[in-house]
Amino acid sequence: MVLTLAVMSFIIFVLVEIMPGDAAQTVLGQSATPESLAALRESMGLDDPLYIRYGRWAGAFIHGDLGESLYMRGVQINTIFWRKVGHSVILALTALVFYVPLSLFFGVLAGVKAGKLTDSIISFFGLATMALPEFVSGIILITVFAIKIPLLPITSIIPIGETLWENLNILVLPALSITFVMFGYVSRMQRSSMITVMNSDYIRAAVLKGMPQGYVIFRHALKNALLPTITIIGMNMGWLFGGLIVVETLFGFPGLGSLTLSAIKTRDVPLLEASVLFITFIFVISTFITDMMYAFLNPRIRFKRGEV
Amino acid sequence: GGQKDAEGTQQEAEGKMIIRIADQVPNLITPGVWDGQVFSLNSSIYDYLIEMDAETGKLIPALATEWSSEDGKVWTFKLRKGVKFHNGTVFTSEDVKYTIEMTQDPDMGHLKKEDFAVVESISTPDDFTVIINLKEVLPTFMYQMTDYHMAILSSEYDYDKLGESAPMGTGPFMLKKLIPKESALLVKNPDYWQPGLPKADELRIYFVPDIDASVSMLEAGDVDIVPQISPIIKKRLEVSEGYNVVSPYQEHRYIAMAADREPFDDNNVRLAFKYCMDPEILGKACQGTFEKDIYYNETPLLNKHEQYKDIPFRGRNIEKAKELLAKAGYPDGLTVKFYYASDHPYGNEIAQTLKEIAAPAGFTLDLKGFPRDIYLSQYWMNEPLLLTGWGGRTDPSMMLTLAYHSKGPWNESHMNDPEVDDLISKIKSEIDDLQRQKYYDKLQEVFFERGTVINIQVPYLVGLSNTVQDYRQPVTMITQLKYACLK
Amino acid sequence: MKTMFLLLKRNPLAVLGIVILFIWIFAAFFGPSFLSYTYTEMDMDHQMSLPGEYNHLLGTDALGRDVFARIIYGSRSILTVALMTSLFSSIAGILIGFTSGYFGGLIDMIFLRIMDIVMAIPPLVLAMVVLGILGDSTIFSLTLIVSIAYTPATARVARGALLSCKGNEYVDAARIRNESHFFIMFVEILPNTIGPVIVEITARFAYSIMMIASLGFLGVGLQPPTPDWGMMVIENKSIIKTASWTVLYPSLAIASLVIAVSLFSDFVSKVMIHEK
Amino acid sequence: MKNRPILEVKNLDVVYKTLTDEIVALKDINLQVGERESLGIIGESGCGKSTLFYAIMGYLPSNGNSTGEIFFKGENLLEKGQKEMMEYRGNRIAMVYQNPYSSLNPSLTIGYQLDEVTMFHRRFSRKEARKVSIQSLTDLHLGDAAGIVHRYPHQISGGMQQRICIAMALLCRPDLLILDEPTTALDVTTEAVILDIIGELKEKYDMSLIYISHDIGVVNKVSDRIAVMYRGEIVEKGSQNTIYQHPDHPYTRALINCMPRSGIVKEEVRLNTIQGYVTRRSAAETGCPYIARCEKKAHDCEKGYGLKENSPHHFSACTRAYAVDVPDRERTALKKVEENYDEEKNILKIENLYKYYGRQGKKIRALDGVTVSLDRNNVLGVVGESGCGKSTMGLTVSGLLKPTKGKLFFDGMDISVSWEKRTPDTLRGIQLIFQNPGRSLNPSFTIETIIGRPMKKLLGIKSKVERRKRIIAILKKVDIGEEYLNRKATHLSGGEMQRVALARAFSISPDLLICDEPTSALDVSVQASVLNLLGDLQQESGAAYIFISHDLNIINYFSDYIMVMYLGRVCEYGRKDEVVGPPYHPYTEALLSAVPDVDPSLKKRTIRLEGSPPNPTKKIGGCPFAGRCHRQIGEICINVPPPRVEFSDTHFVYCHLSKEEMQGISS
Ligand SMILES: Nc1ncnc2c1ncn2[C@@H]1O[C@H](COP(=O)(O)OP(=O)(O)OP(=O)(O)O)[C@@H](O)[C@H]1O
Ligand SMILES: Nc1ncnc2c1ncn2[C@@H]1O[C@H](COP(=O)(O)OP(=O)(O)OP(=O)(O)O)[C@@H](O)[C@H]1O
Ligand SMILES: [Mg+2]
Ligand SMILES: [Mg+2]
Repeated sequence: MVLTLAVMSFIIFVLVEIMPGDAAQTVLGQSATPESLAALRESMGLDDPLYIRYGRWAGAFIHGDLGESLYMRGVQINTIFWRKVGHSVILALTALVFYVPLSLFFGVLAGVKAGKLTDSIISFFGLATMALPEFVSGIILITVFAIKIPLLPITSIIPIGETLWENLNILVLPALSITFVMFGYVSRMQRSSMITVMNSDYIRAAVLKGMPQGYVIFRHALKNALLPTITIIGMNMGWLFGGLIVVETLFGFPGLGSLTLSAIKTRDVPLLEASVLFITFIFVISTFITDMMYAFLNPRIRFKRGEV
Repeated sequence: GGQKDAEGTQQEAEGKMIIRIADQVPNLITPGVWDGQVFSLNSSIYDYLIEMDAETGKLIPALATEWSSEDGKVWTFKLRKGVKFHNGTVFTSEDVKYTIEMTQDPDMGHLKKEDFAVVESISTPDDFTVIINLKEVLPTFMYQMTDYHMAILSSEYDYDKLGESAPMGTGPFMLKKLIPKESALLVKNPDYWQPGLPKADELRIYFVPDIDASVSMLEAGDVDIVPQISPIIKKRLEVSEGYNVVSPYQEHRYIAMAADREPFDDNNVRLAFKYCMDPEILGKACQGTFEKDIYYNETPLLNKHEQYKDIPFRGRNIEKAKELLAKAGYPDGLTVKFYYASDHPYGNEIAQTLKEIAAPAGFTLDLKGFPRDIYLSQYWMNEPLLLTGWGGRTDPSMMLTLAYHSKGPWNESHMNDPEVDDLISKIKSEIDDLQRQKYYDKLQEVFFERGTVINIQVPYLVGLSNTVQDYRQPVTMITQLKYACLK
Repeated sequence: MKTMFLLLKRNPLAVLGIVILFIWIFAAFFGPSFLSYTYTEMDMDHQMSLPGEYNHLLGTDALGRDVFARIIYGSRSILTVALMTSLFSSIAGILIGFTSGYFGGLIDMIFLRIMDIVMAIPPLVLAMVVLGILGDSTIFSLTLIVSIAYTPATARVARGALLSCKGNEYVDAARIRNESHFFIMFVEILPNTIGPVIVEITARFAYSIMMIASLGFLGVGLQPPTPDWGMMVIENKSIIKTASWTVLYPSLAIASLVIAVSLFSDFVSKVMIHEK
Repeated sequence: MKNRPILEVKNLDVVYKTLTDEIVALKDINLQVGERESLGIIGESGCGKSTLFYAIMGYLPSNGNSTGEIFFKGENLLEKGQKEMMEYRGNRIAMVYQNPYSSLNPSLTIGYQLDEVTMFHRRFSRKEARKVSIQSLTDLHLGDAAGIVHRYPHQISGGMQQRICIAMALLCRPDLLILDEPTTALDVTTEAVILDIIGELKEKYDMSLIYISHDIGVVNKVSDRIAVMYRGEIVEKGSQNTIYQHPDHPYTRALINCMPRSGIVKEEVRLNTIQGYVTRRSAAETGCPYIARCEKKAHDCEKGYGLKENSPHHFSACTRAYAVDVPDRERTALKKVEENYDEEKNILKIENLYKYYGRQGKKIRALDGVTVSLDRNNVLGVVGESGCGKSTMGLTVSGLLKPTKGKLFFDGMDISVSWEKRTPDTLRGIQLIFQNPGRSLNPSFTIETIIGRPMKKLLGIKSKVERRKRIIAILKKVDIGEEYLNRKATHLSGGEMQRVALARAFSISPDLLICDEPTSALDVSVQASVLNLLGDLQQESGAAYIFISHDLNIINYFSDYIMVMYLGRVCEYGRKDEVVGPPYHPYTEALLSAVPDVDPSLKKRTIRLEGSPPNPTKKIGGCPFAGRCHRQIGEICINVPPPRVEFSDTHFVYCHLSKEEMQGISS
């Protein structure tokens, strides 16, 4: 994992290096002259060779210092970063709370009723939500729940002087648009694994042991059918935490996604490093947790080492 | 709108007037090194020596109460007394000196370095007088002090370290809280030198990168002011009640045709391109309506500048354009890449319209729109055909030196015309107004004949909730929020 | 072939998907010749006119361009890019996944690690960085980026498919004939993995449509005036309240195409299962 | 019928709707099972055996539809809803399936899966249920029952899993137990143990039993009466002895005759075959289902076809099994060709071969010092339980695996390297036939490519025309018509595929053919024809065979020499008559006793081999078989490697027993 992060951090440095433009350019914008650019680059330390910059950054990073933003001079990334991370974590968890039970429930339902009308309706609905890019479904949600029926705030701005906790309603629409995207994906996944499991020999055996249908579904099928879905949910965790660029931009949500986006736009390498590494970290961690969950639900893996 | 009103009264009940603004740009505030866009924050924290009247365009005293120069070389500024910085230090001539000297700081890359290179020396005979000696005659020098980069800084404050996290000036509002990339809270400066100002008690500025989200906030009553909206949003706001879209000033959109690159090195091609123009269509594309007198000319000047010479529009003439192209050796037309910043207001509208109207004459425009940062770093100044946005300048000469003198730092169209150079220097140093206007007239004729620029002027647009009064923003682009208030 | 028809008869949704898909393909090929407007033509007197008014079937946008014409023309670029990305990412994915799975060991480990890293970067971030490097959002560069972003996933599928075939004895039989690795991978194994790979390709097809649209949303999509559907939504999303048709119809177009492709892909996987 | 019927199936029809047409899976089935009676049902794959029992359980696939009546203790099960059926399933009728591993839920403990049965049907508390579960495991001779309940299915061996499934089925003391091929997936030795236990339990619990299998030998071991199914119909039913001794239906007779059994060897008689294979039956079809494959068919076969009681308790749909108007097909013997002496006789020599899988520290000793040699034109049969290293030996010889230690000589040449380093001639000379023909032929190639490719690659025949000529010739030899040239392998039946695989191997005239269980995936009737073909081809080409199988009957039928393997080592080697008759290695003895016999009169004592072979990752000092050996003589077996005891030039055994002791073992 450390290796992954190290490689990743270096790749980011290199990529931003070959990207045209740099932080100095974005700071100075159109008024930039070669001279002013050079001066600013020097004061930002952009003149040093890549490996020195990387070394400097990495050295500080190891000590927990995320460095200073290039674009916002004098601003320590540590002072702004964790706030946005916190927001994104809350948003991600809200979204999880929305979409996981929903898509699992409907996925299981569709799987059990495979081929029936219920299944077709759920599947089609899942497809339809999946087919809309986030910004389209987001716009639809805004139009319906914020403009036509003014129930929820249109944008997810935290009023000055307040915290996210006092404004939980701003989470709803972004979380719902994530739910839109994920619902179809996860429920379809769940449906197909449910079908596979329901057609398996051991389910047949359980039914022919005289177990009632509901019991068979919940005790025998579900645990096994959840396995692939859990993997899918886990694999998307990284995306959920940091890849929400589109949703966050659309709603003006002050989270990691929009921070990452602005870091790219301003070539703010240390900020981009912090964001992407955090996302990668989440990705790696959630993969790890997924594996653990997988093992917990799947004894075949749990006892892979040792035992019998 | 209704929701907003309810909140407005609520604020009234608290007895505070709070103006809320959604700004698109992230906070970047160190004076001198920002790309001039985040005005609500800076122009509220800092003050300038001279202000411009938003209505009349006249210069009015601010931190300087008087300014004068006999010969255009030695300038004397008398400073206002009793002004304090937010941290309590008294504003003196040292601070002005410091601010101007900062432009030449080699470590900083100050954006006004070029303009202030003419400063020979600065002396401060007393705490409230500054004398500036220039190297050459420059009758328009005082205009430089209205520039948004020239916010007056305290000589005793460490801007290098604190400029981004705790910016400080003498301005009408003081920064109370800043959450980078999210929001800023400014409160009234109780000791502001201008009696009765600022009118508002608090400014709340949200940094919202997506313009649609900002406008949605306006519509939902979450903010009162959204600067820099795009024309398409203007159309959106115009159809509903409760908002105003104001355009405090005009900006340039220059189409720069590089004078030293194929195909525009041939004036026939430039002329052919000019003959394709249709101000009416361009105006409609940008604005939905057409106001002929403001929108179009072929010189670097704004039509609104008093120096502008009203040369009649040459008229759209495709036949003529084709003829000129043929003469230049392109009887079958030609393909050129057209570079522009796609995320800049009017960029897409102008680019797409140009493509459409230039096509019949044989110009095939290959549109290349990029995010502004990429456009500026990669293509600007390098490509033969560009669309660039320029803010208006208080005095047209400022623009001429920068962008049309052969040695101008931002000579994007690679203009290299001795006559133009000559006229520009004459304009710069001529003290006599009448004589200067003659040079201006001549210059504009030259541009009409063989210039490298097509100048489409577009309104800078600000969306306001209609409770906002006295939103003032002159062509210096500095928002004078101290005047603004809520009904 | 006959079973295909019978399967179709049983799956009205698949029929729907295929019909929509055909409509779009037809529209892309022949649509423009039936139109009275081009996609750039500006009807400056009728900006944002309602659908049906002034001879504009689906209305016009803020620049007075015919929405219907733009949607029809737009089917070309979107089908091209989506097709190319799914093709590129599958070719690259197959090459990488096959090499990785076939040789196993260290190569496999390195490839997997690299793919993990690429997958850990949010695809949009990756795309924006790479687009920044390439400089220009052309159909080609977009294709390249979306392909890069999707290659790891495809590679994993291809690798999985290869591994499930690799154990088959016909591979052993080929080995002890001393066939080249290339022959075994691409002549012996590839045709047999085509099932899951095709399903993956069709799924990618839908995803790339969405990703290109999202890139447009972030301002790095195709160049205007290309009538890209995602870009049409984005260009006009500000006026959704006043001229909803400018957003609605392109969104519907995206959704209908993605749904059609997904239904088709479901159908393909059904056929694949049936073939077995 | 001796007893009151407990189950009565009347006029049962089952139809499956598929995409293209309707398949008649069962047609007009009439069956009774009496109390305490055991009924065996035999038939080839696809005859509808499983369908019959899903119909009884009321659990047909969703596209299946049944009509008729099924009375269980007087109640018509077909009229019951799913809810009511719950009362019967697992409680009064229980079922055991072919594949124990896939019928146990992988994510629940064994105990949980056992307990729930009694908790539901008997409303036992968790504690009571657990007690009963452990008891029932103990009844099945599972040691450490209390420990097993905490394990998960993947943690126990296949044989144990199947015993657990049986225990589960018996928890509620059902009146009827249905076993659907419960031992097909298991080793012969395990199979023998399970069959033994089933017989024992039947007596103990007084229940009725239905035993489904395609192997008449297995059915004979446990059933009183036998019903023969063919393409959805019961074509013959009667007592065990009648069916074996005097089958009335030509299908029954053919089926019995195509099984290799003790006493039959290829030099003496070729196996009977049934041409063609079981096809699906469409709704339009009427009359005799067997007519397409019947040897004894006559012009009036359609007339009067239908199940009749021809003699007491013996029903048959046809009585032409021994009809004389159509003579029996002659079953010629395979005459061994004269040996060719101008060449070196020996073709393969394996010297002290070791093959380890896995990494250091967790090595799996798949081959642990095997020495054997094989002459031209001879067949070496290799038997042993699953996992004893048979395939590994084959793969090492073929070059797919590189030996860890030891030497291989092919035709005098050292070939102890993997395929990359072998000469094209060696690669050509050694060919492999795999167990699963479906997986050994590339499904996306045509038959022509499949056979042509090795010709091009190893014989260097560049001309397509030439290749095609040869392909047609070789296809003809394996009885496949020219019209198959452009077909894909997936469109062939299992038997056809295996014949194509043979054609591919023989197209380049190999000197040594390794057959790794070439027939165990095939139906008995097809197995016979493939075995015959293998024999013919060998005779013709003079190639030597390594013939791997776990079925001693087949080995005995087909080989010249037999090698018995256990845990990567050789137990016994010799000419086949030397190996199958005493003196034996105790393991050979156990294997022989476990082989189910087709002839029900040949009752023999089964030696129950408990447990499974030891973990191959552990190094074993003594005799690997010691732990399970019924003739173990003490510590020496565990600690000292067994010596090689030679009985003749060609016959030796590795065992601590003395020559005399071994000779004393009677058959
Ligand atoms: N769900 C189904 N749909 C269509 N046809 C089916 C279905 N299940 C079984 N069949 C067909 O019905 C026939 C009988 O199948 P069944 O499984 O009962 O045979 P079997 O005798 O048990 O075979 P095996 O020995 O292979 O288990 C076969 O031809 C089979 O292909
Ligand atoms: N590729 C492999 N990696 C690790 N262990 C293996 C591998 N192949 C086989 N083994 C192990 O080696 C031992 C011998 O396996 P092999 O397949 O040769 O047995 P077999 O006698 O052919 O069994 P079967 O009758 O089941 O085919 C077994 O314990 C098996 O688990
Ligand atoms: Mg069966
Ligand atoms: Mg084997």
